[in-house]
Amino acid sequence: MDSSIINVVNLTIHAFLVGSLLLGLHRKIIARIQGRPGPPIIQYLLHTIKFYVKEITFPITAGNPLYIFVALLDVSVWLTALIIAIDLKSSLLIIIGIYVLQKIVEHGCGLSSGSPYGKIGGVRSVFSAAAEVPLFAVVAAIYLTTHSVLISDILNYQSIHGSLLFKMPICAFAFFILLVSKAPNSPFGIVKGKDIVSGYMTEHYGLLASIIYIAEAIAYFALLWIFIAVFIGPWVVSHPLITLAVMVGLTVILAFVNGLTPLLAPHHSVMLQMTIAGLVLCDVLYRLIMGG
Amino acid sequence: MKKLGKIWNYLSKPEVVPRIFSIFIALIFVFGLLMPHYLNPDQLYPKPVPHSQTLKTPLAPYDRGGVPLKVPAKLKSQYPQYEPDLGMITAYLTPVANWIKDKTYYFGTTIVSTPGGILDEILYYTRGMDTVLESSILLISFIIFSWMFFNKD
Amino acid sequence: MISSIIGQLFGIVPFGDIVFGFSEFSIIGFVVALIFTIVVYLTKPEKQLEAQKFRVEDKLEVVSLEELKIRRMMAIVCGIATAGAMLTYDLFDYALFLTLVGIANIGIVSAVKKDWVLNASYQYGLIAMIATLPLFGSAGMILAKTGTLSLFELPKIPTSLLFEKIIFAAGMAGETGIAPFYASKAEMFRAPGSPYILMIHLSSLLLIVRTVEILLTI
Amino acid sequence: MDEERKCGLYLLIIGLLCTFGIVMFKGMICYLLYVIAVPCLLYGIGSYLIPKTRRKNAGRLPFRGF
Repeated sequence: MDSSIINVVNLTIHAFLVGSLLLGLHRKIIARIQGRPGPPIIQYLLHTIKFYVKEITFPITAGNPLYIFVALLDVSVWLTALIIAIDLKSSLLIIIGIYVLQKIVEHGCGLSSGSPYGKIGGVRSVFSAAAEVPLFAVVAAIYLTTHSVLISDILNYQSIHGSLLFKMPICAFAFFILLVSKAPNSPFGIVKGKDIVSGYMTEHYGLLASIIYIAEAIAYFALLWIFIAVFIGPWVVSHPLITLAVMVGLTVILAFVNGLTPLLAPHHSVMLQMTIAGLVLCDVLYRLIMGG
Repeated sequence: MKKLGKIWNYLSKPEVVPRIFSIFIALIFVFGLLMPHYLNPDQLYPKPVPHSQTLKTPLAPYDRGGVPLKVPAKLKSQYPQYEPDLGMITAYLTPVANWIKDKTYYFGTTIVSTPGGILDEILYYTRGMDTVLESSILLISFIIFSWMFFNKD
Repeated sequence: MISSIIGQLFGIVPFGDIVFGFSEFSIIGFVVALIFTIVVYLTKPEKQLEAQKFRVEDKLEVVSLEELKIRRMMAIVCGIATAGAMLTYDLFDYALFLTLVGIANIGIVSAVKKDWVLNASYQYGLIAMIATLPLFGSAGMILAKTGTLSLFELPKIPTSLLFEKIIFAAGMAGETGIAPFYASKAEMFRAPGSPYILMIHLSSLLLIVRTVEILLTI
Repeated sequence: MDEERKCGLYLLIIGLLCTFGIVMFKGMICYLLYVIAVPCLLYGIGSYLIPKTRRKNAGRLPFRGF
């Protein structure tokens, strides 16, 4: 057995626990902003464990085996992201591919159950994918600055030249918008809005919901880690406690952003994200013309 | 802000999208007119001088010379190390194509030439995958059309 | 240079000038496309419970067998084309794969007998047709400027390809329908039959990522 | 055996085979098998922990008009 696998197992459990607690904290802060006491911070973890032992039946309208497959794929996708980003420190472009698969999961979950709410959630996921994917023009800008998209090279570059946050503030902002759109109760959260029950999750209940919750906790951890690594620098990710502190800080900021903004209408959410992506594209063009 | 919302809503109608896309493309092409363009003389797929083969060989303008399986045709390849038999089969014609070739000087540009394997890519031999893909695109669109035609009620 | 984007290159399969390469990036894309193709082949389409106009009871919408067959076939063609597009390291070949995916996408929804879906797919077809002009135009201009189409050779040639890259990206945007040209495609997704519709989404997203990789490489 | 447990059994078998593979092999393939194994085991084990459904018409969800 490869010893690196034991590291990966450690990392997975760490990511799951930290991600769950951060999501719990996120919910707590939003509750405090709204003047409620809110659930305890371990609530997300409790939910996950509770749903893990609840019964499921496959709806007769569901299209099997896609119905199960997408839920399992969600876990696979974010485990791959953890391995590629944190363990191997490989290409950022593969991370985009993985983020893209996350959109597929949302779409597949929504559509495979045959539920009208899930269907709307799935269609909205397609909408928002159209806006979130261009945000990855960030990668092009990073490539033009650091001449590499491997995370290890980006970390090296930052240890020499200082963190990228101040060199490319527009890109950092665009990536932050991605984080906002992935966090719960976000203004861009048209996919899981309460107006459509809970979007694509509506008919994945019981055990399958628990599996998706596990994946989301890992996803939250992985995305925060990537943001910290790519934009803030190697001195933060070198020590787990500092990483954790910065993650808590980011979660507080995200919770304030999400707690204080209303949910946007679908097309408006898409076009707002698209406008930000357009800003990044202008940035990329500027760098291209200045650099080449 | 209200106006912005109106514009965003207008953009989300399906029938508006092709218009916007074509305007977008047109703008880019206008921008392209201002850019410098030039031709690299060292081409991987060189073409003979226009009309240099017309009425001289029936395979004009695609004649690359060579005898099938004996003398290789004059070709360049990106990766010569992968293709020891480069240019050996480019002059191959089916018997029907051969018969037509003897009758006319315009064989190279006719539609009949396709089954004989005288499409540009097959002549080049090095780009066989493209030919497969091009014909499968045609095939797929034909399947869609025929399915819709037979199930149009 | 190239390995700083795609990771390690494990091996290649030459088909003449067109070379299929296996890198970390392309293997992941290829495997994902193939797995989804298999799952889509195995999955039965979901049934939708739709409310009726002017009536109380709901109706279970079922995809009929012959419609299912043609749509499944198109979904498989789309999956195979996507898998091929992940591997190919030739620009013109990639553009052809992109067009094949576009055609197959229209095929997947063309069998649905709902007029708003057909309208949207008609509009999408128009965009896809317009988009082939910049796509192949860009490939042709790159060939004229550099004299080669191979993605392994292009990074070695020091030529500014800014305009070609922009129109290639524009062609890709039309063919895969990203924002702000998403509207017609999103309308197509309302059609019943989830696994096949999923294939449209998957192929366009994977192709976007792959195009980003190509544009960064050359 | 109902459908949920049947799926669970298949996935459990796949998951155990992958775990076996992780122990046997070395290098990149371990990561691949790990990524496949974890969700399969999660569902496989979970499907034997959950109680049997007590619904009369399994799969006919009540709020969907049935």
